[in-house]
Amino acid sequence: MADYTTSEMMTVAAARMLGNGTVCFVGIGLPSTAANLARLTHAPESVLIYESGPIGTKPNVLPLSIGDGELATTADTVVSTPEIFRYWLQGGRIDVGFLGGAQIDRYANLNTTVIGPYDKPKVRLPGAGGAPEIAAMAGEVLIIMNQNTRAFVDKLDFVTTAGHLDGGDARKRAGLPGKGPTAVITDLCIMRPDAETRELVVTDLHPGVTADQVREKTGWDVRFANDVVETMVPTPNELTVLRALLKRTAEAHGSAS
Amino acid sequence: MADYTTSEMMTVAAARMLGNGTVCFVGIGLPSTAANLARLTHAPESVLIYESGPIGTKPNVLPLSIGDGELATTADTVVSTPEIFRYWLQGGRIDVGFLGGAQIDRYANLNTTVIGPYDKPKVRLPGAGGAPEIAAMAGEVLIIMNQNTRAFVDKLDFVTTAGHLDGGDARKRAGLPGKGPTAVITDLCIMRPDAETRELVVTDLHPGVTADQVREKTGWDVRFANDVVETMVPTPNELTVLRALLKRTAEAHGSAS
Amino acid sequence: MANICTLTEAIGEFLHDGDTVAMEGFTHLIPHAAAHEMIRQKRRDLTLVRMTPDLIYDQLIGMGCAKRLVFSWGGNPGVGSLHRFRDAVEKGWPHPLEIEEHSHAALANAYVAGASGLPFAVLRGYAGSDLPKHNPRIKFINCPFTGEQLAAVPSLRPDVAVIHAQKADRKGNVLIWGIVGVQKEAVLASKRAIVTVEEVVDSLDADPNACVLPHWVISAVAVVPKGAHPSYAHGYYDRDNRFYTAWDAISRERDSFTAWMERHVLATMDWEAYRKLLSETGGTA
Amino acid sequence: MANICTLTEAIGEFLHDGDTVAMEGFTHLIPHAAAHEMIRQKRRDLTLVRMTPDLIYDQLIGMGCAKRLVFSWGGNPGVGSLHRFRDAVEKGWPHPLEIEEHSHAALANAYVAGASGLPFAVLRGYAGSDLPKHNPRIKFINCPFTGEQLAAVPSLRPDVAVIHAQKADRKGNVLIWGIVGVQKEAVLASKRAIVTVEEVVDSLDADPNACVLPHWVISAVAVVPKGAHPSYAHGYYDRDNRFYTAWDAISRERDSFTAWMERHVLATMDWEAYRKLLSETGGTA
Repeated sequence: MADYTTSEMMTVAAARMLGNGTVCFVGIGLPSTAANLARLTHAPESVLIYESGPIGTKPNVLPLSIGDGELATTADTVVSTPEIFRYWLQGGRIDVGFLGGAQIDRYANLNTTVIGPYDKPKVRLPGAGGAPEIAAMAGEVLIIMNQNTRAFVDKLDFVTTAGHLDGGDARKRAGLPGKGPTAVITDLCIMRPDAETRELVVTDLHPGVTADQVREKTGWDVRFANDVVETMVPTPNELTVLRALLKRTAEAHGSAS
Repeated sequence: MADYTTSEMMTVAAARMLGNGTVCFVGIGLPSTAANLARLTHAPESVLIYESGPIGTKPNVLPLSIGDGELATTADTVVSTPEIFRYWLQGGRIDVGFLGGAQIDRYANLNTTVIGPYDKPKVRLPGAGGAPEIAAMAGEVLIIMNQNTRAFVDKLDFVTTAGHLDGGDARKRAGLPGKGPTAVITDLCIMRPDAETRELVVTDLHPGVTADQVREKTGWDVRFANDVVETMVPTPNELTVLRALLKRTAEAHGSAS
Repeated sequence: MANICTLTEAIGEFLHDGDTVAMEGFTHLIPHAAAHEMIRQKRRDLTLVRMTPDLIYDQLIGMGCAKRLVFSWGGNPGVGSLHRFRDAVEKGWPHPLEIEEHSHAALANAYVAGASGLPFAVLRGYAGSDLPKHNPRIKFINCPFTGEQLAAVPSLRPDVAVIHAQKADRKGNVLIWGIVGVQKEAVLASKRAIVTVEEVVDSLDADPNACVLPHWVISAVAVVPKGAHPSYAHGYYDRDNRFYTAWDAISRERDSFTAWMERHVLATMDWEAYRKLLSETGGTA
Repeated sequence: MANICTLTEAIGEFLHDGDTVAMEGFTHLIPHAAAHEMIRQKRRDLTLVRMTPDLIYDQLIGMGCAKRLVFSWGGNPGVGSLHRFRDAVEKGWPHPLEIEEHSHAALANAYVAGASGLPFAVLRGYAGSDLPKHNPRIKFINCPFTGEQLAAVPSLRPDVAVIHAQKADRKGNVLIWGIVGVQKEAVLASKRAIVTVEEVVDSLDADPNACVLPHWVISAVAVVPKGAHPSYAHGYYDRDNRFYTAWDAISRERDSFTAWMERHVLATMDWEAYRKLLSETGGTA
């Protein structure tokens, strides 16, 4: 039955979260794939912004880096990186921040800095990049990540990027303007913050995925909504567009000199 | 003998103050005439910057406004007005600020705000414009003004723009980075601040001008240097270039629709 | 997508009595047509923000639209005084005008701070000037690292920005070039933005790093050819220096000013009718 | 006028041991040739500033040029880890590396503040993040008007900025276009600036509002074709994504890294010789 991969399901499910006309600040990698799939299917008027400077970019192939030339060539305009962070992100012009992460906790806080102590790290991760301010300033935040117990952990060694902090109205008390993470899309399911506690709750299971599978891949005692729904399978059109996009991308980047 | 006007003498004397290669922030009016005369004579490599955004502009005719199209067309680049004030002026990239003014006192402080009390002005002048920060940040400041007792006054009703404040090291104490005014060029003479007191002292008299004439046109008991020199008369080349510039300018602006 | 409509509709829908309005353009691209429409629609109690009030605010002030003025240099560039501005400040005609006075550097920084979503701007400014004594919205703060003293001003967050630009595409993306002034910052600092343009084109054909304002930050775009006159639009028409000179005489006395505005602005239906009248009467009179 | 000279001369004259150096380029126009020359000339004790350390700083760190790193995202874009950066931070090889870690927004603002002659930058940043706990150069201040809490970071004022650009004219005016990143700010924040370019031309033929750096803010311009490789120069050549992937294997172990650098950088006389060797050995190996 399932003529699609779990990765395709994740990307399609994430893409569907982006409304048409949305102004989206896009992280590189999985978020970029999902945002462009949205643009190429149900959300042609969505406005994609990358931190390197392109505004309203419509890349024909996915960028490998955050500043690929394709992003500039197909943009409505390209501004400087300071301007992106100052006028567009901090200026409150972004509806949705679309992020990935190395580690996440039950309140959708993200760690991309270190595993182990900061001053004596076991693993030094890349660091913050644009994430802390994207997650702070965007109207809402979508997070896309592969689900496993190394990534979905009970306690972060380091909070790089605030999600809902320790829950409740902690985010508001910390002075964070945006609503914060409203969904985490994985290869298994979709989680959303509880209205009160802001703890992530599984609301959608991808077709064929069981609650136990999600529990096994989550580093905390994960909660499920009372009315968990099954994610709609990818439509033929979604799969066709996604696969063509990835094929074009592989061809373009493979042949780069 | 004098086949030039006092106004031409003033402009020529002011132009000579600009060294070749100098980066000059130019005020509109008399400073702009003098700076462009310098550029068209002995200082072809001077870099003229106007607060409207043009950098390295080489106008063929003088601008009537601070933002004439001619300034943009002939510039090396045109940046935004905030960038001019932030990166170029406040960033410490300006050698010389070239200003005019409505009123000046013996310490080369300028008033362009009000005659009379601020809240009940007898005459409301245009205001500060760029002057306070130009005079603060430029390496040094040149001031060009017609000399009379309404303009050269004993006490300013309002200090819009700090020159040497109340003299001595007052400028330094107020945290003003640049050296401040180093010369005031008028239709009668050139004044420069005393090395100690920073009070303006007449150092050059234009040909045919007497000390008494200067005293009559100055609202304070003006001091003279021990070795006052006579300004060199305008050279034929200076006059030819200046007159051609003003002629081109009148023709261009007269015919504008 | 920006709403492409008439100027009458744009002002009617997006600019209201009591608004704080920033109409920018640094001698270039001054949105004069929009100001006329505000006068026709009898907007009142506006807080007008502009680095250089210029003829555009002289007209709005003289016609009683303004309650308050935030500015940094109020003259008729290359000519002399703004008589209506002076009359309002010196004699309170047609009614008293509150003023908040800054330097160019401070207002430029205040727009940047507004566009950047910050509550205030920091600058090296105002040292030794009397302006801070008369403007409580200029304060001094210390750098938390070096202790240095710096000036601070509140950011500008107007209700509406109004600008004129060379062109827009059919989606409402706007291109400005030449002397770009502080327009991008004014638009991004404001809640709403009205843009008049010389023309609407299929494609902007802009340089990748040109000054383009995307359609989704703009409330309305109205096509108003020559809409910046007597200011200019680079690539379209020159500054009408004769009009600036003529304005000195028109605006010097209350009566002559009022008569001119009634005949040229209130009695004309729109900018096109005004431009027609102007050409018939020799450009200014 | 900027000094137009060889890269060897530019690095020799304007970039010294112990300097704070900002080499910028946001995946586009990364000045790799200049970094090689710094390695050849054995610069030591540098404080390296860069939003994304990338391969360029991985090489400098692994070759022992860096004492300190100021950064905000240290990965191999699209590939994974920077192994030399990690080895220095995790194991102190070739020697310990001090780090000062920020977010992109903070570093971008710190460059802006540096270019603006301010001692610090203000931003809405770091709220809820653990970064301020580990970086004493992040503080919080209050708006003097609203009382709101905002983050503050010291401005960046490097000794030298090093960038790569598409072209310069014969006076040394430099044009950058496409993804312009933070290069203008890095140059204007720095005391000196070294620019490598793809070519020198008679005229830049730039748009009036293009990103042009005038010659008098630049210390030296050196013509280095393909000087950004494996990064790209828009309009000249594409990003060499295969090199980024290959770097993962080259740099993973100390021995393979050192051998590669010795053969490709230390044993070649300049960038042209390096590029020749690279083409002979199949691009990466």
